[in-house]
Amino acid sequence: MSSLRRYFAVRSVQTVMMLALVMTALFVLFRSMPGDFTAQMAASGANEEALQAIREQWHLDEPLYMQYYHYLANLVQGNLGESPVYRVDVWEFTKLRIFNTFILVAPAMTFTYVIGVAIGTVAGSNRGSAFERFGTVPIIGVGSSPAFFTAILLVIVFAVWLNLFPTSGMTSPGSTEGLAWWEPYLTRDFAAHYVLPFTAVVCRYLFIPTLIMRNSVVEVMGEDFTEYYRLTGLPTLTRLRHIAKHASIPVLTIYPVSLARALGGLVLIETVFNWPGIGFTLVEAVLARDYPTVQFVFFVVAAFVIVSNFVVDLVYGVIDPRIRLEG
Amino acid sequence: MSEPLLEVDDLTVQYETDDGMLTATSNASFSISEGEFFGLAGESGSGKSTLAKAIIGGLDDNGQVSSGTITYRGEEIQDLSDKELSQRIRWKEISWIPQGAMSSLDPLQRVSEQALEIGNVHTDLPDEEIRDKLKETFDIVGLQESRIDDYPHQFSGGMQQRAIIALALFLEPELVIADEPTTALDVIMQDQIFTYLDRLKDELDISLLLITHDISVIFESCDSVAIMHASQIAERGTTDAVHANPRHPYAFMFKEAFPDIREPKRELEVIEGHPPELMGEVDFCSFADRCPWAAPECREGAPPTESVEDGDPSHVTACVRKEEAYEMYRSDASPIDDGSGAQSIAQMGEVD
Amino acid sequence: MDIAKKVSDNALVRAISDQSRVKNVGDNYIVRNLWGGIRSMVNDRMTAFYFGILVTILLMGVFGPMLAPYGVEEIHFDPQTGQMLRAEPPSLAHPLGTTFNGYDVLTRLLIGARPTVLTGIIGGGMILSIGTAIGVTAGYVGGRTETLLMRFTDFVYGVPLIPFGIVLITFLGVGFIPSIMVIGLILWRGAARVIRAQTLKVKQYPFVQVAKASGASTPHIIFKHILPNVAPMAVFFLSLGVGYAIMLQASLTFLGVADPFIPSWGVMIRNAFNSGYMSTAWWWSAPPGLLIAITVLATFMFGRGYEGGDSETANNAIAA
Amino acid sequence: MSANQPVLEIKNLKKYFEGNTDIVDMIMRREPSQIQAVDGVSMTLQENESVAVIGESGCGKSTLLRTLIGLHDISAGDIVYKGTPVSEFDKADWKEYRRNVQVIFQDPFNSLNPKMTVRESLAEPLDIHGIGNKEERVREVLEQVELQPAEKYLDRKPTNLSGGEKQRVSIGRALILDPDVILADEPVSMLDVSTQAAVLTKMKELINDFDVSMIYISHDLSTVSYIAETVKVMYLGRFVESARTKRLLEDPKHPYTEALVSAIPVPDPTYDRERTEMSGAPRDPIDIGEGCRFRDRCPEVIPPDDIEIDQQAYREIMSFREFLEREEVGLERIEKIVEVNERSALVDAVQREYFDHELTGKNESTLRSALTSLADGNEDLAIERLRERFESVCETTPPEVEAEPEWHVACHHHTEIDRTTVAGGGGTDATGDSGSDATGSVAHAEHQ
Repeated sequence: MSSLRRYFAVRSVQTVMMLALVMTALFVLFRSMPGDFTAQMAASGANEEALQAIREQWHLDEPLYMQYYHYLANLVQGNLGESPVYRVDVWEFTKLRIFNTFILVAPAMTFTYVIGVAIGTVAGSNRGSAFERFGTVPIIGVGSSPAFFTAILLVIVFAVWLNLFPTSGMTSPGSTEGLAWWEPYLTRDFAAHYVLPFTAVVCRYLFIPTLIMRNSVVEVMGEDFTEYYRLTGLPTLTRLRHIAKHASIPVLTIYPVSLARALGGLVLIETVFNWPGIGFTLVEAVLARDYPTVQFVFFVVAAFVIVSNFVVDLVYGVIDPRIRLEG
Repeated sequence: MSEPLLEVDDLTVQYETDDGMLTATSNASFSISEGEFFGLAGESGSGKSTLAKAIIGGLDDNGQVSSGTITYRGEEIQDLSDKELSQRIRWKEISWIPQGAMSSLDPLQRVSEQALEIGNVHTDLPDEEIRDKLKETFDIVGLQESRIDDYPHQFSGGMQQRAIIALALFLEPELVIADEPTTALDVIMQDQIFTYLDRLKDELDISLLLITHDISVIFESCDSVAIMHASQIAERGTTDAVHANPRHPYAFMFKEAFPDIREPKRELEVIEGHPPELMGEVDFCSFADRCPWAAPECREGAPPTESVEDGDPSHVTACVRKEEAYEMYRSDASPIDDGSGAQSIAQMGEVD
Repeated sequence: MDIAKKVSDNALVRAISDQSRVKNVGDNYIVRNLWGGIRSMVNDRMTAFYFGILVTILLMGVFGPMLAPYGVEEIHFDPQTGQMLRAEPPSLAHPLGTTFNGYDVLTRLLIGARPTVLTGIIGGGMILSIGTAIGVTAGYVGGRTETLLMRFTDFVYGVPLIPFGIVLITFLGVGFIPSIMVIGLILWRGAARVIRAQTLKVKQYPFVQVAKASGASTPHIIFKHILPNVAPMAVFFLSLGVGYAIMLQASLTFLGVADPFIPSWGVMIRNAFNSGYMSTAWWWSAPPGLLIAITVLATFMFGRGYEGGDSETANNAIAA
Repeated sequence: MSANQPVLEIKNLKKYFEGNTDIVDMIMRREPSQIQAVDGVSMTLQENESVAVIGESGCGKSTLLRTLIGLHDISAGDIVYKGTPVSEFDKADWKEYRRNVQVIFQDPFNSLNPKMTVRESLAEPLDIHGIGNKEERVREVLEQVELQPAEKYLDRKPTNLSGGEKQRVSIGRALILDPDVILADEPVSMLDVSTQAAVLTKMKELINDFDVSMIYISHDLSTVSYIAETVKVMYLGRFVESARTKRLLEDPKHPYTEALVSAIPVPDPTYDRERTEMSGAPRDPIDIGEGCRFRDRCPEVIPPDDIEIDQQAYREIMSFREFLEREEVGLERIEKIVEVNERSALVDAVQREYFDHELTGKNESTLRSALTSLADGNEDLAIERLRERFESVCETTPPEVEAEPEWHVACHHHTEIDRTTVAGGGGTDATGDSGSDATGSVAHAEHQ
């Protein structure tokens, strides 16, 4: 087996194992809830019919290992059952919300990384300059504010005081009636609602790629091969390209990790902006004790992190020939 | 050996530090002729690497040539900009073999890719020809031609060092500067690499500036040598002359500090202390504090560089007590207590 | 100064000082080295500046409640009209104005410093101790233990913190301490990774090998050689951990899964937001928000003083 | 073992490591590969004796040293300390052993804990072994390693010491428990030459003045020759030659020792040194099999008796087959290099690429037919054809010989065995009559 293929194989197996682990952990977590699974939900007002549906869906009358088996089987088949609170299919209920979150987080984080990498490169390659020493402080400062606080400030300044954007929601009330599910996303109204949450995500996470890029550029600039490139007389641009390639490896590794953080942090931003995404849903579901939904949303978030880690590992393997050997 | 290819004249290089100007080389002069192998020897901290880096414009940002000139083929190059050096001097004329090949090769690039980039910058040759040239040099340094497309990590340490030597040679420069090219390697690998470097002298008519702490390889492979101590060149001349008639106390003590497997039980010379860090102008002999024969005048001014009267006009030393010190060293029995040591001194006497 | 004391009072350090049989805590070489490290950092003017901020916040936590001009639940009325001072802008009597409920904002801010500082210390302490314990164990013991611990760390890296916090708090019950515990139980992951790497490096050093070869016990090597040499890293993570804990506790508070009756800065912002006076009564929500941001920024910038050119460490910390 | 019992005796010591295994290996239940770092090493160390072990990096000398100080478990064989084998040590024996066997490492910059002062570093071994009177002993040792006055050094941290000073503190730390044996791992290789001599001189004094025995590990024969009375040459986990220093330098027998000796530069421009002919680097010590470890680099590898072939041409054939066997030259790779894919042209091209020396007669035709099989894509057949004709005794039989009490060499050039019986048979037990393991310096037959 070639080293690259072997590396991919190892990573695939590890990823599948990790996913299985997450599924199991979730099972254990929700089965070890204080009190009976259904009792918790009954307490929050689910009616007997709903509880019966839950019992059937999760095979709660069977032994634990059978529950586990059915749980896995259901999850793998995408059969998630019904939310006892909303009385709708969990998948039907969450799929659009998952989409709403991704349409916010993916462009925002990508934009964050592009800008951050650019600033970090400038800062790192001018080490000791005023920009490097003080220019990143505001970025870190904004990143040090709790995400909800940044979001609130944005609302106050741009929505309330300056009245440039709507304060919350994804679309104006009533504006989506009669439209196909995808049509609202193409409206100006959506775009206006999109700006502030997007900015909040960027503000909150910009320091991550900026600092990491700065650090790795500084480090790569100090490597012997950088000096060797200079002495061989390669033009500055070519040299910068090589430096960027090396320096981008750590940024790339951190990308899925910060996506995970962004998904977590989005709970706050979505709450402030009433953005109908999974973070918002999660808080609602937890407060309503809608465990099937919580469990699934949680799995989606964790699986997303694991899978993006896997994708990055693959890219990493292609970029850096050394990594394949480590297996 | 015809006209000088490279002339370093009265060169002083300093680094700006928090504590002031640190002098790395002070008023150093030497020249390298076409086809000549020139060795620059000294301990760590002697300034030998700084000197070499100044030639190819590789000083760190806080380093600068404070005074003196570096002349390559009649043109002063010490003030050329980085861009001019890249366009006209680097790799076309002067190439560089760094100390740590393992860290100097870009781990993300195949060796051939790195060569193509260098070749495309400095020549108009088509890619195929550049690859052919690299293959040829791979052959010269004893690597399989097929391996030019390997990544650096696929090579062993010794092979990486050869690959980087091949990269220094494949555009056929006039002068190669090698900064401790074998320090990280085992003796066998070192010997193979010098075998190849020696072969170059015959095959490519190339000049070499070899920087090393190991004077034995200089004595074996170089035509001329300069011995540096703490920024100053203590002694310079042909290897034969410096080996036979060293006059600077640092030169002969340094030489005697090296073990020679022909005389395994010879007592080795010990030089007390370590090279000082020098701030500002060095207007004294930098070896004075470590020299057993130092006199007050050694600290009163930088010693002038003067000829050694041994029939070799290029053999010079910078010591105010050169003959006296050497006499005392020879008559002082302490470092020479068995037959072998005395024998080597006796040999020197003969040449004298 | 106070930070140094705090560090030297740390349980780990105490364990070590028993070991090395010294007369004076100041002579203990771990304390000495930590102290020396902080002193050399404070020599850098910027680091000293952030250090100063941290000390100020800490003093606020200690003395804030004593300095507070009014009682925490004291409702203020207009002396003339007798009406409740509902979200009044700053005045001489109330330099930072009042809240919707007629409370004095400055008083709440000063009193709220203590839970915030407490959050930092408990959260940071948990991150430091769990991270160091797992990192040093994995790095030093190696083998299957290491694989297991590091796979577990990878796993924890996949856990989205705030969602997990929300879920877990439904187990532990809503409260102040649970909200900090949740943070400590997750955020040790960055520290563990870096400290393991550092331990692996130190373990390879000849001085450790020599000590082993001359018969040193494992506790001896860990306390005398490994810990002192990973200590700078640990302090770095302690510093960052304090910042993250404060920030995340405030976030959980904001979401309503921490105790809303402990008047921390996070609770202040939440109350301001929920009252709907957010945009008008900026004097109510902005000061606690800014104080949190400044505290977190100061811990971060102070921690960077330890960075020492190792970007791997910094990266793991940034993405903790 | 009578009156002059050796201090340390190493008996057929082996240290194997498991190669890396990943999850795919585990699923496919593959056996982890064995790295044979130290593979059957025997030696004795008498009181006051200094023995050097030399070899290139990766030859296993550092693993040997680490095994000797108990940092690695022993895979097989034993170490006997003053009559008691390590395998029978109880806790008290270990403590005694660790007190009496001390080590000095190569890297002065990391040999001392940067957080500890000189006093603390020196007192550490005393602490460990619960010895009082620390201050006095520390000062005494500082004097012995010529770091004086003691006050000047006691409270310094390593960052305020020069390389030479650090290494002296390391020596002091090794001496402070008054040990019987010092194991030194290239203690001067990272020092400047002016300091190197001082440290070497100090180490030599130790042996004479303090009743210490020493095993000195190095890759550099020239410094070794200054210290050690006996030199053992190590190659890929085994000793290939062992002799008194002077004799080894003057008359090296094993081709590898010859190469090592001839690779050392001589500081004399008038001296014309004969350079080593050896090429390449040592392979990884994984699944090396029986036979001489040095066979893939040996400039004097022995052809079968019944064929007549030039040494260099033979070397090329051997190396080529090694490449094939280690899958370093696949057909795919060859096609890429020579850029032809027509069969006969390919055969020519490969021959041009890998063979510089002329072959004749049956040698030539065997090679051509092997290359043709290779061009057909049948690597195994190519290997088989080459092996059939060219297999060397060096591949099939572990070299083993005991020449004189003070000189051992493991090379078929120096054995008396009848090679004709071995060459074809391969499996013939040729070691049966070649001397027992009495002193065992180079014995590594593993025919149990």
